Amino acid sequence: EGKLRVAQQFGITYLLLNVAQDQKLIEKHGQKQGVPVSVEWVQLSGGNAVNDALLSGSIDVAGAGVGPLLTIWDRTAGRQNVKGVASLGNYPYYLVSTNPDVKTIADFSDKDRIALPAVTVSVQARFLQMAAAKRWGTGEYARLDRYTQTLPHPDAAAAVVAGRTEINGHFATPPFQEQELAGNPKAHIVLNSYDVLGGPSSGTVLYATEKYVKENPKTTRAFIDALAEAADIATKNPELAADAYLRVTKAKIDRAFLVKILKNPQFQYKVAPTNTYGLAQFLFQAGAIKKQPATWRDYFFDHPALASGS
Amino acid sequence: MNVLPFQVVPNAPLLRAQGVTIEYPAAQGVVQATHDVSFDVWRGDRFVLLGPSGCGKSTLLKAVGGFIAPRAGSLQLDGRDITGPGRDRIVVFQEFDQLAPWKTVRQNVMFPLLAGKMPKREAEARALYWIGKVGLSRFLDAYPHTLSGGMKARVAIARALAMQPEILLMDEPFAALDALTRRRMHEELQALWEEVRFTMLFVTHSIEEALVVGNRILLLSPHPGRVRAELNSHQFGLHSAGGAEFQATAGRIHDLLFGGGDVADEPARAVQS
Amino acid sequence: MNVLPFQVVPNAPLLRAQGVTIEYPAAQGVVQATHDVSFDVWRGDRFVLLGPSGCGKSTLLKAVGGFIAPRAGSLQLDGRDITGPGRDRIVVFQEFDQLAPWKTVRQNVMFPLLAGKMPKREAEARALYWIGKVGLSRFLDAYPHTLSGGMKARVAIARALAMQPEILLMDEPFAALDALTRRRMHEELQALWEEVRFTMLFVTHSIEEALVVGNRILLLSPHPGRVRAELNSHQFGLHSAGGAEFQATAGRIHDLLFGGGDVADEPARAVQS
Amino acid sequence: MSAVLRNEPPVRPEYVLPLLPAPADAAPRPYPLALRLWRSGWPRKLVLLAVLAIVWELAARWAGNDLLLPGFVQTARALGDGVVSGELPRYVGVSLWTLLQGYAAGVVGAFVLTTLAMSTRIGRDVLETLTAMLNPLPAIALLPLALLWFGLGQGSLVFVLMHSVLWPLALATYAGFRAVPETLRMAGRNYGLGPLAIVTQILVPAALPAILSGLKIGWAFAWRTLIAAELVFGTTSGKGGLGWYIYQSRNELFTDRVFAGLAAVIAIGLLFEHLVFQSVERLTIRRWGMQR
Amino acid sequence: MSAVLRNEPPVRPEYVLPLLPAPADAAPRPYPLALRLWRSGWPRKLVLLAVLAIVWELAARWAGNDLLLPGFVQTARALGDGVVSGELPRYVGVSLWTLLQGYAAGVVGAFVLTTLAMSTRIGRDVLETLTAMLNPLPAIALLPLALLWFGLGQGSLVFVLMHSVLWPLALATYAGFRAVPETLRMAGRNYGLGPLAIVTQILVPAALPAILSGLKIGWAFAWRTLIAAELVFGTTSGKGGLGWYIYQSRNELFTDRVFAGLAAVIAIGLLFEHLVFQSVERLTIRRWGMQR
Ligand SMILES: Nc1ncnc2c1ncn2[C@@H]1O[C@H](COP(=O)(O)OP(=O)(O)OP(=O)(O)O)[C@@H](O)[C@H]1O
Ligand SMILES: Nc1ncnc2c1ncn2[C@@H]1O[C@H](COP(=O)(O)OP(=O)(O)OP(=O)(O)O)[C@@H](O)[C@H]1O
Ligand SMILES: [Mg+2]
Ligand SMILES: [Mg+2]
Repeated sequence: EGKLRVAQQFGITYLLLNVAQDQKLIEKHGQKQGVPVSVEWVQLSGGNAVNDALLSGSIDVAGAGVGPLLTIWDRTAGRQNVKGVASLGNYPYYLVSTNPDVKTIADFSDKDRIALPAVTVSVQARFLQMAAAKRWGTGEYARLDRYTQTLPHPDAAAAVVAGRTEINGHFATPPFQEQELAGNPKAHIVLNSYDVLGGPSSGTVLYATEKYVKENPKTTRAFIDALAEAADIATKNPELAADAYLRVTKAKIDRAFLVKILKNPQFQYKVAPTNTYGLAQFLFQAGAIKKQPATWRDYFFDHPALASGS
Repeated sequence: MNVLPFQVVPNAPLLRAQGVTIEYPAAQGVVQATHDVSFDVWRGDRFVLLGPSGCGKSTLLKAVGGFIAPRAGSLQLDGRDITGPGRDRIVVFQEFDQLAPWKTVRQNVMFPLLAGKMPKREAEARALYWIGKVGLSRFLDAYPHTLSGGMKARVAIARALAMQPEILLMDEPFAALDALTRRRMHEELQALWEEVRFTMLFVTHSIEEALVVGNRILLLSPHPGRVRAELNSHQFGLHSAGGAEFQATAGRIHDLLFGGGDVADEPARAVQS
Repeated sequence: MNVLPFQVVPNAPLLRAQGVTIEYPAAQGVVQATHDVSFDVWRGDRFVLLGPSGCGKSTLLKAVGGFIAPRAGSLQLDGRDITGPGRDRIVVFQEFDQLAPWKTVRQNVMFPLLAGKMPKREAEARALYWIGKVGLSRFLDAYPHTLSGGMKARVAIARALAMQPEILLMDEPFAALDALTRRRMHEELQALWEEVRFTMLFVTHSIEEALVVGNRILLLSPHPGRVRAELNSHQFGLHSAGGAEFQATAGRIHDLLFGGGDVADEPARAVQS
Repeated sequence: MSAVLRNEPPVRPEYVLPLLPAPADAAPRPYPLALRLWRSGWPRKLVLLAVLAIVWELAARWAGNDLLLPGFVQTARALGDGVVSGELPRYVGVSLWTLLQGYAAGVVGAFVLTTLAMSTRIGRDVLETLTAMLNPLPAIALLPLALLWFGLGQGSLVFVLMHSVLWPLALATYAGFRAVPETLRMAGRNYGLGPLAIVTQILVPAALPAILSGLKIGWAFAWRTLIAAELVFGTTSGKGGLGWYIYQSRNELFTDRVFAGLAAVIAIGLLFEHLVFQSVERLTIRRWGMQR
Repeated sequence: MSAVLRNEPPVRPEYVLPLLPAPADAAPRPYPLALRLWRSGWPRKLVLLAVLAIVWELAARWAGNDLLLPGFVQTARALGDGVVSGELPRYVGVSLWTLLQGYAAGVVGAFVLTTLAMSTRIGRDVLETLTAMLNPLPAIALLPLALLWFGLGQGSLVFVLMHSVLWPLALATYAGFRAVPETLRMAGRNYGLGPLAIVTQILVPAALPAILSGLKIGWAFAWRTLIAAELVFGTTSGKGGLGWYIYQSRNELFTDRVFAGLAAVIAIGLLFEHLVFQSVERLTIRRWGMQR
């Protein structure tokens, strides 16, 4: 009890953690629960490093995409029993293209190269597959895979903004997608992840081992409460959240631009997971996970703040 | 530095080679370097190995040094088999690259002394003395790569002599030296021997040098080296070079080596000197 | 292989060294290897450089070979300055490591022939001939590291002779050879010279060898090498070694080199041979 | 020295022996089979590998965390599955082909650079400066360049591989060249070899020990880079290599497959070391007496 | 051969010269300052660096794509800003300290391994097998082990750095040791040096050219690994190094800062090459005539 090591990755999707850190919300809610909490913030890059750190006990709570959560939940069932602790909000992922001929995903051809953080396995790749499955039928889910290309977000964004390379599409994440749309007049949205999933959906989540949650119920609770308050702040006061983000990450991004992104009406700051079950089912159908979750609660720990999840 | 300091057995040879056959592995087969070589070296001997090029002199010397194990036969020092190299048998190799290129002349000579735990000052004094004796005082702090061939050879000689070993194994140490320098080396060697009475095994290809330097000479046949004869030369000293007996013995050795019996692998032309 | 085949000027020397001073840079200062050395070598000469160890013989030879540029003075071949090495001047170096370790004896001897675009068969035939002449026919396919010191030297000699160069530069080529092998080498050299009439610059530290092999001898003083004398020895041949005139000349050279004037850097002991 | 030594050695009678006929050089007598096998190194190394495998298995059991560190048995099973299904060999094939291209490019580049460095002073400056500058750069630094010049896929991968082979090999080769004995170099110049011939016919064989160690290092780093780079870019879906296999398995937390992929790398490394490098060593520098 | 040559050389008169006094060896006459400077290499290399910078700038302008490839000027500005703000030096300090620890660990490990390999046959098998097996492994293979043993942070980084230095250095050193001339080795054994003394007093200096090239390669790969590993092992509360700086700048699409970070790596590489490695070379192997 009282000790919490949180790993986060880079990006705006971890905004709630930044706000909680900046405003010392976890310490505050720990006090409320009667445990003094000392938090250690670790920055890692990549879901794999986060998973390894979690499994080796180097960190207690990990932040990553919904995809990795489902995978690790599937693989640790009966062992560490990793499950979700909270969501970090709903953010739309855009598939951006600079090819004027591409209006929908049906227009992709051999002339197009869609950059993904990792082909076939990243959450963006899964969304693309879901879109394909929706359009052409479940059996055709891999139809667009051959236009995809592994490339880290920053390099893909640079390529899309600058043109001049074969990369003319990118299934991105905030803030890269906004930068692309702002930086290249030809860039336009071809696909929105909300459309694929039929509404707003959680992108990034936090997860932990069963052991930690069981042994540290109060700390966990304080943590989730703190995140809920952070979500509140971000919703009501995006400027404050932007400042917190800038202070914590020491990022050099332009503040006005950041505030504009954060005010995107499609962004929803909340800790309850939203619309994750669809992805889970798809992953099961695609064979990426072996266990079929009956409901989203299978892969999230119980907590009152998550009650409204889906 | 003594081997068995109090067990000196003056009635037995110090070094005893019995039926020594040494072979090198090679791609096509083994190359026999020496075949069934036996000889005894007594304490205080200046024992010369003499024979044509490629007859296995260096090989024998390295075997005594403990670097090569004979394929057959035994090599015994003071009654015990030679199993490896040791500080009691200091070797001057035939090759020029026996000096450490990263040490100056002075450091090269001091190196084995220091390795034997001699105090630094004493080692330095001794090194200076012997470097002077070989005429390289001006090149104390020169690195080997800046020395001429003969100068490198002299450093190696100084290094060995400075050790004052009980047994000195020298492989054509004076081959690269001019007449005067070589003569000076002979004198130094003689003087040191008078003083310390070390035992020496000396390889040379010069009959005159063998007679001057040695007291006993082992003649080896051409490849593979077999014993041809063992002769005395204690009667000749530094100053006998011109004498008639000296010339006669030199001639005899020449004939033994090159005149009769087996010949070198190429038909030798008649020797007419 | 001829230098200027049709412009032979028999009235001028082939190689002309004028006031050659060669220095090596060293940490403490420059080391003068030779100082103001002048000599002329005529076509067909067997010109010997003779001098004590470290007097700059190898250095001079390397300068003629084109590997070292003199600090002062000029080195001219057929009237033109020597600017670099070339196939017209084949060098036998003093060091044992002049053989390519990755080539067998045969390949080592063939190497420079092939480098000169000689057809392979001819090169091979020539190599075999010369390897036979130096008595290594049994070791045709041996790698240098399996040869004795003298055998390595003989391979280098065979390689140079097989080239039949117009100018042969040899640095103590026979130092590691026994009396008989050395004599055989002298004979081969003589025979080849009779046939081809090449020009030879020959470094040795043996007065006898200088008299036997050379027709003209340049005596150099101890370090740094300066010209002491230039003497004729064309009157001596392979068979003169024992004669009285030979002995007298040898004695005279000995005195010139070591007897008077400047002495070596260590006070030389009286020479009493 | 004890006084006894002051005694003159005894004067012994002389003797002359009739010269025995020279024995013919024999063919090497073979050692007993068991000893020969042991000395050849294979059995010793197999024992060593077995010991390593056991240590690994024990360490894994002790850690008890097979998502992080699967044991030898589990990995072997995954490897077996991968090989049987033909999946792993296909990935290995793709990777190996890319690797060989990048390796060859690096070797050629190193050869050109060091040849220039040995022939001209400016070449030398270029080599020294470029290696010191570019060698420490990670592959990500080259990514933008690679994208601009080669686009996606094979070309970029080969470029990055070349970067990882070129510099260490050039460094090792250059050091080897500069340590070649002066006499050998002079002999080569004496025979009228031009700068290129000096390099190919004198420097390369004389520096072969250094070059071979550079080649080994380059080989290893090419693998490291390939595994890392296949993840970062150059994978169009479905056509990935071993790095992709490892990455994908890792993403899906099939750690045993990750280790199976790495085991494949190790196996290829051992094979190459023994079949290629050690054979080359035996046929060249060991045979030439340039290496013990 | 033309018939003229058949003529005997003319018989010339003999002569004997009085012996001139030996001139005293002079101190080296200094070359003119300009020539000396030029020969020292610095100005040549500076010119070279300037040329490289210009080429870079031109390439960048031609590409006209400063998100992918910022030019020299832009990078220099970003570098200047980073240095002035004190941000970059801090990152460099953190990275350098980690790097030196990992490098030292790798050097010690390589020394131990090669010493064992030179003393015992089993040590030799171990070295040959381990390098062939582990050298090609990318750092991710070590990640689980590192995390299990050292957790996140410094310890793991040092471990991974050691992995990247140890094997290439061991390979280069081992090759160097084995190429030491037999005579030198025999001389050492003759003087009664034990196995360890043989290594430290004979093999190490005699193999120094190879060891130095191994150290250079190890140094470069330590940097590469550090930049890559700092991302994976992350930072705790803002204590990141240069790798983290580069990663973060990259994520924010400040490509000029990415290149500024890389330029810092290059600058450190050049500094080390010239201040450390080349000085060591000048004071040792070049002075000893073991390298041209
Ligand atoms: N390392 C080796 N490997 C194989 N054979 C060798 C090796 N060293 C020497 N030999 C062979 O052994 C024989 C004797 O060599 P050794 O060096 O003992 O001759 P040597 O009497 O010293 O001759 P030299 O007077 O020419 O130095 C030679 O035939 C040589 O070919
Ligand atoms: N590479 C070098 N660097 C510096 N000094 C050198 C170098 N080579 C030779 N010397 C010096 O030049 C002088 C002459 O050397 P050289 O090799 O020409 O002598 P040499 O006459 O051939 O002697 P030897 O008969 O002993 O071979 C020596 O004093 C030596 O110290
Ligand atoms: Mg010998
Ligand atoms: Mg010389």
